[in-house]
Amino acid sequence: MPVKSNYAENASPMFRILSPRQCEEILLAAQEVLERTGVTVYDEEARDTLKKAGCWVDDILVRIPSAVVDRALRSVPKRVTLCNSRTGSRDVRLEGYNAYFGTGSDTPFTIDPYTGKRQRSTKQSVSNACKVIDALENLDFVMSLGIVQDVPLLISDRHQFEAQVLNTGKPIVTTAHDIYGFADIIEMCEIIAGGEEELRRNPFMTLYAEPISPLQHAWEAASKLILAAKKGLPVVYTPCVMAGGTVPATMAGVLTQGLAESLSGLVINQSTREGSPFIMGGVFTIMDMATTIFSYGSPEFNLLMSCLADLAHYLKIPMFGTAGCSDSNLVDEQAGIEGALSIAMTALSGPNLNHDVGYIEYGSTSSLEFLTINNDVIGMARRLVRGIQVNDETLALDLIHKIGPGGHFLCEDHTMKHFKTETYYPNLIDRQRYESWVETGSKTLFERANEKVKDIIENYEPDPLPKDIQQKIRGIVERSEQKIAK
Amino acid sequence: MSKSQYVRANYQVNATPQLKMLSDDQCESILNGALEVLERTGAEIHSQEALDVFKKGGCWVDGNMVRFPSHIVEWAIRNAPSRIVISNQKGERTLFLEGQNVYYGPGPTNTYTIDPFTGERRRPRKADTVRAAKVIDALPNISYAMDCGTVMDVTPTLSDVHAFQAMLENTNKPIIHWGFGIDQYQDIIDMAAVVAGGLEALQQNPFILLYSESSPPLRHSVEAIDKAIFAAKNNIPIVYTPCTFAGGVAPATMAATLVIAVADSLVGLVAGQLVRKGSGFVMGGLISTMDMASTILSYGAAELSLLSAGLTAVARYMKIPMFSTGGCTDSKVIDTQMGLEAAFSILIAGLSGANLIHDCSYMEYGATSSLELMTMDDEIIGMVKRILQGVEVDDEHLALDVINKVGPGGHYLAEDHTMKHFWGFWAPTLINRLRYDGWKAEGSKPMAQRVKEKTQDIINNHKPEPKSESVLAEIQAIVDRAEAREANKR
Amino acid sequence: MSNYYEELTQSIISGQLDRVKSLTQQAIGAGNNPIDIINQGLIPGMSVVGARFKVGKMYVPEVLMSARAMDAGMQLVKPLILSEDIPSAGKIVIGTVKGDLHDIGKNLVSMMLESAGYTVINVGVDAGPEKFLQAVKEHQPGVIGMSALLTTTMLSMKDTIELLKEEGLRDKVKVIIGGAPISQDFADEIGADGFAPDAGSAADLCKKLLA
Amino acid sequence: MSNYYEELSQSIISGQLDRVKSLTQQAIGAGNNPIDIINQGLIPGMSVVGARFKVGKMYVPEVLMSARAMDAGMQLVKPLILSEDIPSAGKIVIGTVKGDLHDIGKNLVSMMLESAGYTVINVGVDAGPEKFLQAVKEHQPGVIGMSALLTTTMLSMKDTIELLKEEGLRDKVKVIIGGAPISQDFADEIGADGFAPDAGSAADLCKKLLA
Repeated sequence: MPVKSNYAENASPMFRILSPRQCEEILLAAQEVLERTGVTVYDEEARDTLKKAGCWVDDILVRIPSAVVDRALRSVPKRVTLCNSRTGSRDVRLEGYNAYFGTGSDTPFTIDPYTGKRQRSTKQSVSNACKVIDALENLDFVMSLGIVQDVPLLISDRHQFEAQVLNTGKPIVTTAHDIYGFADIIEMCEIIAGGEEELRRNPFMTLYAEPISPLQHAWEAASKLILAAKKGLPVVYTPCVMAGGTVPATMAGVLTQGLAESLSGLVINQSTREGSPFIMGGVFTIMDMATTIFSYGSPEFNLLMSCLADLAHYLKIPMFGTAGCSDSNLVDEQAGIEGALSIAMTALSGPNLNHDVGYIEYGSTSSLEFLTINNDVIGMARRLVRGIQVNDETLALDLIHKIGPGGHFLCEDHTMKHFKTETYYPNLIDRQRYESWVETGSKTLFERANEKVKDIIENYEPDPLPKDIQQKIRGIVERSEQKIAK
Repeated sequence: MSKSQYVRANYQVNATPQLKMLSDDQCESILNGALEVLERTGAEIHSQEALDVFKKGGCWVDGNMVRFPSHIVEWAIRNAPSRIVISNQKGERTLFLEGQNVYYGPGPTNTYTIDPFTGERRRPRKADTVRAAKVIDALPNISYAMDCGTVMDVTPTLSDVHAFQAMLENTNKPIIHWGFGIDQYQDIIDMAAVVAGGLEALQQNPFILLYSESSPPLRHSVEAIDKAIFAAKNNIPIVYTPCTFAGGVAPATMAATLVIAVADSLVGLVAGQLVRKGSGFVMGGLISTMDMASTILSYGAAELSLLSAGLTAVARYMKIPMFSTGGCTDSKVIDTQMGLEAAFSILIAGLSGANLIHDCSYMEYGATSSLELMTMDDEIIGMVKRILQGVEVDDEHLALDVINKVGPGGHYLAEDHTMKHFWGFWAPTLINRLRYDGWKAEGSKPMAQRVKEKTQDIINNHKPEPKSESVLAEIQAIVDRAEAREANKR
Repeated sequence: MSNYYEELTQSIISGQLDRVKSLTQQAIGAGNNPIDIINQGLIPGMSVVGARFKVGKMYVPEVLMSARAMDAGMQLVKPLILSEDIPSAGKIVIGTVKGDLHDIGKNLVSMMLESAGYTVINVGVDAGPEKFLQAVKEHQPGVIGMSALLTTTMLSMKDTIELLKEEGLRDKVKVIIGGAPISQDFADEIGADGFAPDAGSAADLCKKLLA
Repeated sequence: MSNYYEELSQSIISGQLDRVKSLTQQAIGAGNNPIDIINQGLIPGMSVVGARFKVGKMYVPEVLMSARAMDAGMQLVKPLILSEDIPSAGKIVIGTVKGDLHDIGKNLVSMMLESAGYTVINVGVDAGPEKFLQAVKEHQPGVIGMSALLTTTMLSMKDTIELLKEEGLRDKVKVIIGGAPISQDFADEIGADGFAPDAGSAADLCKKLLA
């Protein structure tokens, strides 16, 4: 067999929107924004830290010289690993072009799979969601898929975390109202991990925080960045910007200002403690100028997400992306279209930690059916990204010769060996013949998804946490309840 | 000095997104694989005329088995034009099949169609192709016509001729059309020549592409290969498209499936080039996987997109225009599956840079056509075209001065810069972004309902630019001539 | 004599600031009644804009360009009228609630209200019950509007309503609320007078409440 | 004494050709009745495979691997039995109709029928009415199956049925049809006995017709 030389292979499809020079141009522009325009920081400790790091602080306005940004870019780790809380297995490696998918957290509403009604999310709905996520093979991490609202709202973040960690072992990206909530959640995680150091070495949780666009770091956000750095725990910092509203209407302007917001968060984080794990985010989209919504389904949203992934790869910072979501008010054809476009683009671009799978209604409502459907779409996208292997075994010229014109390959060992790995078999996507489909009840994809969701809720049991640990977590939740009661 | 007054040196930009499924080396490997198969294994050819052409051209003919020396195939690849320009029916040059220009359109020959008014799944009639042509004519992102179903309420062997007449009468967009055999192809060319103002005008400025389909693996029926020869003789470009599915008529590995598809396409190419050097040839492509549970040829699988993008890469490597597939689904109803499968394949086919992407009307793994799906696809194509435009990075678009003016905590809604540029946001027509309460107030319509209403509205109200009475009469005369001929045959 | 009203209206609709300025100037020069210039020239233009926006025929930036043009016209006419004669659809106090820095939704509502002819007093972000109370006392608005993006901060809306009750001002002013986590249910629960799901409907809501 | 039947069935299900061969050899060597080997070892395995395929628990290549293993077992047992004693579910003639070179669907049906225990006579592609007639005369099958992929070629199915009528053989044989453009309506229209939408149901259909 001949040996090939100088043979370049696309082991997976190569997909880029921005060239490296375009990435550099946007980075430089973002640095110019930080040095010239600056950001407002509403947390005093953060301002002090920034001042010490060499930033120009004038009341709450902080301007960041480029050298300070450069230093933060050098010190931030280019990889973060998240593990399973039950097994400790390091499943989610946020590095390079690895793309993992999970849900989002901040939907006030959810669709009840039993009644079909849109209702406020509850602790039970979040528990159900986490079970479903735990059961789906293409979902890699968890966000609550709803804001728990049937508990005292000021400490709902503790309840929300409890509901999540009891019902899934997958890594959790958690929200917290403020650093006090965050501290309680960290305490819960340390109990589960078996100590502060154990959690730091093998984190199964990362905190989610976001600046307020344009160019503002609220007290909650900045203080979370600092606490995460002090604790040595990873933090996701993700500007949510809308072109024409909180950022310029041009895509390059969106990327520039959004990146400036991320980088200023990075500087707060790295100035507190160099080398602390940081995951750069961004939900970058347009404001729909007819309805004023923050669009979760527009083509610009997909385009910007892929561009941001190019930037994150250029900067070598792990990236928090967005996919599998829709502006549609129900799970219909539009939801299918928008979910598929965003998942395909995301899988091709390779941002690392991709959230909001299962969002409908421009992020106001969650749907477990949509989540379950997107589990299949992620499977399709992953098949696409595995690409085409070209070698003697896969070219199969001898087999083609053996079968010759007019034959078929169904009965060949080669087929038997490869058909399952070369082809992705979805769970819910229907490929029956028409007659069989009619025979099995002429069900739409949504109906099949609804059945599967109910089946998981009723019959699937995630790995439980040990009883004593469950009790300790309960204790922390109750403690916070007592605090606000006073 | 304002930054915009200097030029950037060494500034390389991606003017559009860049998707490369296969490296050039991989493309060459697949092409070499196909050349080896053609030289070693060969193809079974069921037409005497084609066998003669191949023999005369230097191929090795043994009975109906033909083996193709690689140099002849490579000669054919070199001689095939790298660009073909297709006009609309008014003679305006419309489809530039070259480079990575992308055009979308519907598909042919479904055996059922969904009536957009009654929802009934039934056999297609001539009136359905009339409706299809109107919808095609009205939709801005559908760039050419195909028949959207085999018309079954006419003389069976003239369903192609009748469908062509229905399309000529109801749209002025370019047409890609099939035919049962050479007689029908002649009818079609004659009708097209009437519209174009003569055969020569049609040849110089074709608005039709003929369509032929072989039976993989490596088998070419009389109809398939004779059509390739007929097209070359008449100097009308042809789409030659084997329908190759992994695990069934090709090995289960993607690379081998590409090898068979390329080899089968090249058989058609060699036939055409031997008849007339430089005759227009578009390489096909329906390429997917056989679902091993239901045995269907999947129109929604990830592998359809994967293989189509792979085949497009090889076509591009050979500099031959490419006919690919997208906008189709295995779903039997208008549902979420239809939306997601159509979107997935439209996106990947677009990113792959295939010139003609067909089947934006195929549901139920191709058995049934749906005008509603075509209408929905038109919207998806709009979204994907926005993605294909990519991102501009320059001072105007970086907008640093605007960012500085607005500063922390402000907003951009009332800026001139926003007013100037927000028009670049893609504007949805069927995609709905109303807030929940507004959507409810408008009747809580799912997209399927909005699609149905738009499709019905087009059929009821769209008036395609009519052709002259004399042209229509001449076309009718050709249809009558064909009817007489077929009656004689029986 | 041309009264310029039709042209003014058209220029408002197309958002041509300079043209509105020069037409208003000409209308004043030609001796038209300043109040007529507002009521028959400027306001009809904005009414068309509002109606078009509602049915999706105009987009937000266009509406704001029209509003800007209208404002420029108003600035020229205002000095000629006694301030109590200046037509206003009503006064509205608006702000984002305590603990919340999210600005854009509230600003959008504010601009939509202004363009519908209301006088808007914007109390900014992070506005606690006292801030709203003070504004009510100072400006005596017909409506106060509160915005919140977070489920935690939305609770503060209730506090504002309670404080207004305590001060005996609750029946003097209508309270409307909005923002991502807000719904009609929540408005009913805390005793607000109305909920507006978006900026366009906020103006309609105010019109209804002040009718 | 082990009779190997259970293991044989399992090996058929998992499609292990070599294992089926050696187990069949051993079962023969151990003195089992050859017909029992078929009826209690080989066929039960294939029945499980057929059932699993139907509910989507097995895929086509796996079914065909099982069929191949079964066939290997049969080849070892057959010489030991009088040919008329060899269990067969029945004889079926199958082909793609005149003008049609599409092979794969017909071949798939053919393999599914074989794996269900039928003896299949495959007359290939481009088979006109005469070819089917001749096969019927020669093999006296219980069923003939015709496949077509094109709307033009499907018309030839009717010609075959007419020819069988003319020859007085129509009531001696059941006619089933299939292929992409075929439907139950069309089967009724041309007077066929049945329509099978896919390869799996073709076997079921034959079973029903031959019962």
